[in-house]
Amino acid sequence: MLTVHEARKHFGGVAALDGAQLTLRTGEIHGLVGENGAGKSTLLKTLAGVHRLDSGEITFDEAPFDASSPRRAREAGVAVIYQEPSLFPDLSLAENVFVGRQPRRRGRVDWAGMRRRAEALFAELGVYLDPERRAAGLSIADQQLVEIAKALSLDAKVIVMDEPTAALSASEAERLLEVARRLRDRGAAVVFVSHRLEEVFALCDRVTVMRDGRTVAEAAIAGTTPAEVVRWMVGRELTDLFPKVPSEAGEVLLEVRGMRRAGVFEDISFTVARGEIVALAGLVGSGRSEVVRAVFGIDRYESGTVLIGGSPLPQGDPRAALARGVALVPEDRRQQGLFMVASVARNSAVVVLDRLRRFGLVSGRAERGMARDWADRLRLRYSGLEAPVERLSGGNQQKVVLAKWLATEPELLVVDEPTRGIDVATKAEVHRLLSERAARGLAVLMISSELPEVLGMADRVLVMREGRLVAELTRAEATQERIMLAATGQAVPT
Amino acid sequence: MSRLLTWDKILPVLLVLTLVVGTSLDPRFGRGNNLAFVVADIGEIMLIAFAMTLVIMTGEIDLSVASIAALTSCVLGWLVRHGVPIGLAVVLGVAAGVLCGAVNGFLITALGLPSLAVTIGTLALFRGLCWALLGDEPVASYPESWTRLGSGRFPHTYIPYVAPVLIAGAIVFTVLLHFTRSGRWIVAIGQSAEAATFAGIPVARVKTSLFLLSGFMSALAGVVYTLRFASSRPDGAVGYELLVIAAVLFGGVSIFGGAGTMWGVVSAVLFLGALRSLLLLEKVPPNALNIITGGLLLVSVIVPAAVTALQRRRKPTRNKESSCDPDSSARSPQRLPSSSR
Amino acid sequence: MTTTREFPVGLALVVVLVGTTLANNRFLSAQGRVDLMVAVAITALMAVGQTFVIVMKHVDLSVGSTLGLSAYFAAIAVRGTEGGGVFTVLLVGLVVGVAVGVLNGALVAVLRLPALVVTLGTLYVIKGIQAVLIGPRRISVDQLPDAVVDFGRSTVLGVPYLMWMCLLAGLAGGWFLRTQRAGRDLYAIGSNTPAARLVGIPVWRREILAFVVSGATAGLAGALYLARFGGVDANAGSGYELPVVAACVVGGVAITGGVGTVLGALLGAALLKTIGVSLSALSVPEFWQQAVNGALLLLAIAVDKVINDRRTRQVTVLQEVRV
Amino acid sequence: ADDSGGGGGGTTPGANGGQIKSGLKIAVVPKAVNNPYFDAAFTGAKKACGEIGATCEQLGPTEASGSAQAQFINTVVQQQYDALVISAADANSVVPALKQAKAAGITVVTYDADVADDSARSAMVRPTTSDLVGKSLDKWISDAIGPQGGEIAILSAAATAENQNAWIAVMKQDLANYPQLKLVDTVYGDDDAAKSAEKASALLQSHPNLKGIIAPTTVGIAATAQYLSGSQYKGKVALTGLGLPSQMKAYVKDGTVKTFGLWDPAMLGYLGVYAAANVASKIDIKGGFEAGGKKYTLEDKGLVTVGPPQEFTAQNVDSFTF
Ligand SMILES: Nc1ncnc2c1ncn2[C@@H]1O[C@H](COP(=O)(O)OP(=O)(O)OP(=O)(O)O)[C@@H](O)[C@H]1O
Ligand SMILES: Nc1ncnc2c1ncn2[C@@H]1O[C@H](COP(=O)(O)OP(=O)(O)OP(=O)(O)O)[C@@H](O)[C@H]1O
Ligand SMILES: [Mg+2]
Ligand SMILES: [Mg+2]
Repeated sequence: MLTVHEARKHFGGVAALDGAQLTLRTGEIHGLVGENGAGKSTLLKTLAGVHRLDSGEITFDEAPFDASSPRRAREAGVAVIYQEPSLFPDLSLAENVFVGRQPRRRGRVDWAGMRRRAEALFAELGVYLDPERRAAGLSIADQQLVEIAKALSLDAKVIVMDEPTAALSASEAERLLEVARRLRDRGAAVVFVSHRLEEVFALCDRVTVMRDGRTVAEAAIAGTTPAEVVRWMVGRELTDLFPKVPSEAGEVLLEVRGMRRAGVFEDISFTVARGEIVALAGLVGSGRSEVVRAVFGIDRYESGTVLIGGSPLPQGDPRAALARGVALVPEDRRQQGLFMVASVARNSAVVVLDRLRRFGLVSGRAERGMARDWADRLRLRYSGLEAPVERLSGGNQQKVVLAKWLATEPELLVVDEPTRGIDVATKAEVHRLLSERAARGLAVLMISSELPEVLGMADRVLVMREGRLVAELTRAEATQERIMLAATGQAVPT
Repeated sequence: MSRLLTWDKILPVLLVLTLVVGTSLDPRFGRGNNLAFVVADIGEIMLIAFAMTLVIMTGEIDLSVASIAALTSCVLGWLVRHGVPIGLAVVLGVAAGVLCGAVNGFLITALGLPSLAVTIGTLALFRGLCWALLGDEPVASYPESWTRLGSGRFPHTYIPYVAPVLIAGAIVFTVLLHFTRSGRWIVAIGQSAEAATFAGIPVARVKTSLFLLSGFMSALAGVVYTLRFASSRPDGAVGYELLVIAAVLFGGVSIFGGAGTMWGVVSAVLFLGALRSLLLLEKVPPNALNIITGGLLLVSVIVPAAVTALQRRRKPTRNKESSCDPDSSARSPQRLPSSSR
Repeated sequence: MTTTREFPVGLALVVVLVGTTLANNRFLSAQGRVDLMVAVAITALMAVGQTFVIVMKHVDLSVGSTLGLSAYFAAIAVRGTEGGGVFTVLLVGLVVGVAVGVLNGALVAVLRLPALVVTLGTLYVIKGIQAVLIGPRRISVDQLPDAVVDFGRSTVLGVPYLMWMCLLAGLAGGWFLRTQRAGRDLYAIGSNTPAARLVGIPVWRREILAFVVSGATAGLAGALYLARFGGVDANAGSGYELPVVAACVVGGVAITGGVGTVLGALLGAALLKTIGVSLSALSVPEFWQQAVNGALLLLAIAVDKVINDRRTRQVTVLQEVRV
Repeated sequence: ADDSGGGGGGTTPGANGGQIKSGLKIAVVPKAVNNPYFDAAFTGAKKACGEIGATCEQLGPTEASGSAQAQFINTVVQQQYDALVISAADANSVVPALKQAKAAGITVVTYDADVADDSARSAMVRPTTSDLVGKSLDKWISDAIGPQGGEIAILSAAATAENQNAWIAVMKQDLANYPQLKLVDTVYGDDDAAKSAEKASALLQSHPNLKGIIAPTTVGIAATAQYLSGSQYKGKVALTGLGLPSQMKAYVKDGTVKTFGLWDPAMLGYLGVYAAANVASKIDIKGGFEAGGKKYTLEDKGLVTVGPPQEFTAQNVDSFTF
């Protein structure tokens, strides 16, 4: 039904697409996988009319497909859910869904009708959001769900989802997969990008694998295995995804006592010891990020204390936290983790300027040296240290964020969804990095919505539900369903 | 646009060209006497522009600078009229200016109000205080020994007394913006205040101190203005705010913050001053000067845009992306900032 | 949701009106009402157009100069002619305004230049052109047709023509922004421009539209200015830009884009002008009026912010406690 | 200055035997260009220059302010004019600049508005004495209101405008002779039409019993007249002041204004140039100088007075060109 042939696309020096192929059939869910920077998003954006191909052709129902603008693409029946959700903070959720196509009665926008239709869509998705609410302040997950409602409302022939589940917790992801199946059964073709192979195998009928902008393989799911797909992606055998290095928990470094912020979290008490990786699990919206934000000093809290090495950490002062060896890799790399227009060097240097100063003046050379050093350590794919990070692919951006914080040589590293949108290979590296450092005495507090990751990495698992700590499980005790039970509110069998 | 040829690098060239061409066109323009006047005449603008550059770099703006300068001048005058020794009066006047900056800073960072709105308000408030203070009685009882500092020159030279102040300012502010931690912080905040917070940059503190600094530099300008014109009047320096902002933007500073250079601004201010003097010498009618000022401001943004456009033409699709590619637009939020922040 | 945003401004306006009237019964006398409405009309009219621009996270600083220039062209269009003229004056004003709007819009939308810089530039350019054209030759009332001059002072149902013009523009603008897709597009763009492009909103066309509307209202305002003051000189309209922006801000049109209504802008303009006039009516000492005015302006901005914050917090909490 | 300006040919008899050099370069700097009043003054200056074979230019800022004028004074210095005839936008700001001009050998004469420090200029051509202006304004308003008298107010230009303030001072003293008149308020329209009109309407609100307004500024009186003539106060509230006949015709005819006054601005420019030319030609004018066949004497502080203000009424208003 839709085919992409020999697609080529260059950004300055970088060849984002270099002979990509894609063939979509009616009524199928088509997986698109590949490492960070393989060119998945770029390929999808050409379908969406965001990018124009340098060469190559796209046909839609045997006719050449004109994707010269997002509007054209949409009118042709292609709906896209982008990797980075993009809503309108000041508009109501209902209007966010229908923006540009608001339902009309007698030539005027039909507000009541719009609200009703939005409610219907949300119900279909099982989203509990008030259509009248402004989008400002929505969590990433909530934003993602609104984006999906938007795509649904178009009832398009081709629906493209670029890592829609990256920000979703297991249960929400499951709900999404349901929706995808329903769309397929309606006869739509769904393109599904994900770094979680288990999802791809659970959902997709066929899969296309990309590497370095090329399509390296296309197979029916039935006829292949995750191992094989990974080999195609990486071009080599991949070693253990969770290279957990056993490490001895040292003395307690972080202690949180009865921390509370009305409406967001209640009496949170826990500890993290040197050399220990503690995972903070829970459904999206359970307030995990809010907790670590409060610990690091981004948000204030009403009561409770945070102790580092036994002595209290002042509230709402990230600098103090940094000085005490605390680092936070935030959940949202584009808004919180990076200065998108700034260079790789600037980004990775900004938190360690003090160390880069000579006679009180910041030395650009030291800055670049440090950045290059980290770029190599994390196998970063970049065109140059002076290139703005907005040019990097999602995964590579995440690497820069990590580099930036590891450069502070922290004693306590707090990571919020550290591998969101990161490919298997890089994931493995991040995991190795974390556990190696833990082994060398680093205390790690990790928020993750990926249970395999939690189980693979954590020495202890804390589970949050609706702003409360509801369970603490040792590595031995922790299992998928125990965590899910706790997170969803059933009693925990101990 | 290309790394090599950016607007802030074009400006110094423009400045030199103006001086050379201007002098060859009309020797009177190149005379030390005239250049000395030009330098003295852009003094206040330059002083305020130093701080304004930093403020705009963080993505904020300060429209109250002219009113602060005037208020400083009026406080100074009022005190002198009431028998306070002038030296002390100057100090207190400057203090008043800094206080004004504190008011701006408080309203903007503590209450989280948009700086454009706030400083439109304080622009009126501070100017109003000038009238309340001096009303219809300007002060001119300044001792020659002081006013000479404003309008005079170093003996046996053309160098006006303000010149060293301006040069020192240029050096200090260039270093501050481009070679210190604070400078990096200012740029970072302008690129993304939220990311800056997560990087442990004390955003509120930096912004507050910048508005204080802006108040201080405006106050300084107010003192220079007072001495140069040997008088304090409630309607002094009216409309300077737009002149300064125009100069800073003409200097290649991005109104959205996060991009710009101090040398760009310095050469912009000098260039505008020199050009104006040249045009006046060449008997260009004063009414036409506004047209030229505005035209130049437009040029300063059109030229870079045009250059980029030309580079695009070579790679046909570039601007479509940077325009509507969600991943490549720094301004498309992921977690949407709730407007309460 | 938006309706509550205008409420505090409206309330403040009522308070000022009532308070001042109690203190000085002439304030809302027949003549007092007319004077007040005439004073409000011109700024308010420009605020209507400015709303379109600010909602898109842009700003139009060239409105003052535009007013002056269009007032001049309107004047020479009818100079010397006897009778009629009102229609011509309005039309000419409108045309000049639209022309300026197209220029601004083209620079901002097509070349993607920052609006503040562009309109600051056109502010100076147009101001200069106006000065060059008029020079010292002030056009005075005896050169204008009586019809035009009367238009500036006569009333219908106790409301001056000028105010009617302003209200009509307000209604049209409000209707467009609230009920038309194109109007809603402006909010989307102001709220998140890249996202607006992604959903296929023709951003540059909307931007031009907004600047044309702003220019048009400024042009009309020029015609009204001519009628009201029975003349125009080289400085007419200079310094009008900031009060207009202030009016929008006070009326809850956020300069951060995406929020605000025409009604709010109208109320904001009315409030600011009314405060200004009432200060005299309350015989606040001449030399203190501007200071008080500025202080009240700040107060208005702060209050609006506080109220708006409280509202958003409520919304957020609501959705946080969801299951 | 280089006396080469005086090079060549014909000369005009100065006052005390001395000769006015021909070919002098004279600059006229008004408070602001784009102002009809100063435009009229410049026509007079050109006339004088024609008579003495001098060349003269008008150059000045677009907004009236001393700091803006300083730039033009510098230009005059650089362009090496022989003489500078200036109306100070404010009495103090331009003093330093004028002293530098003087030091550069340029003759400085002020017209219309003087500077605070009379050592900064050689002579000042003033329209008339502040005394005359103040007294006539009081007389006109009391005639307009009539014997029953009542409250009056002043609508001036900028609060910092020197000559307006001087006149207002005189008015206040002289009001002692008009017990039936009570000055209740003074407001400032900053020579801006819009602001002046709003101030006028505000005056009438805050002073219900106001019987008359004095607007000693050409912009102010025109704006006030425009407001009154369209309001219920037309004919009830008297208006007088200083205005240009060309702008006030309509209001005198429709009865909004009975009497107002001014002097011929052209004379200011005319005499300004003559005074400057004499000094620039090294002619001592202490004893006075001759212009257009008429002899003018210098009072103390180098003041030259044109004469009493001209009164305008419905009868004569059409017969004036400015
Ligand atoms: N706008 C752009 N300008 C320049 N280079 C770009 C741009 N967008 C993408 N690239 C480059 O093109 C390549 C492919 O990027 P793309 O985002 O398609 O990868 P991806 O497969 O989506 O990776 P991820 O899984 O991390 O999202 C990367 O090397 C990236 O750096
Ligand atoms: N910027 C914000 N403004 C207002 N409310 C927010 C904001 N961010 C998150 N919330 C709300 O706070 C709660 C916790 O948010 P969040 O999604 O970060 O929880 P989480 O457990 O950290 O989920 P995640 O898996 O995304 O980290 C949710 O109800 C969310 O809607
Ligand atoms: Mg991608
Ligand atoms: Mg979170």
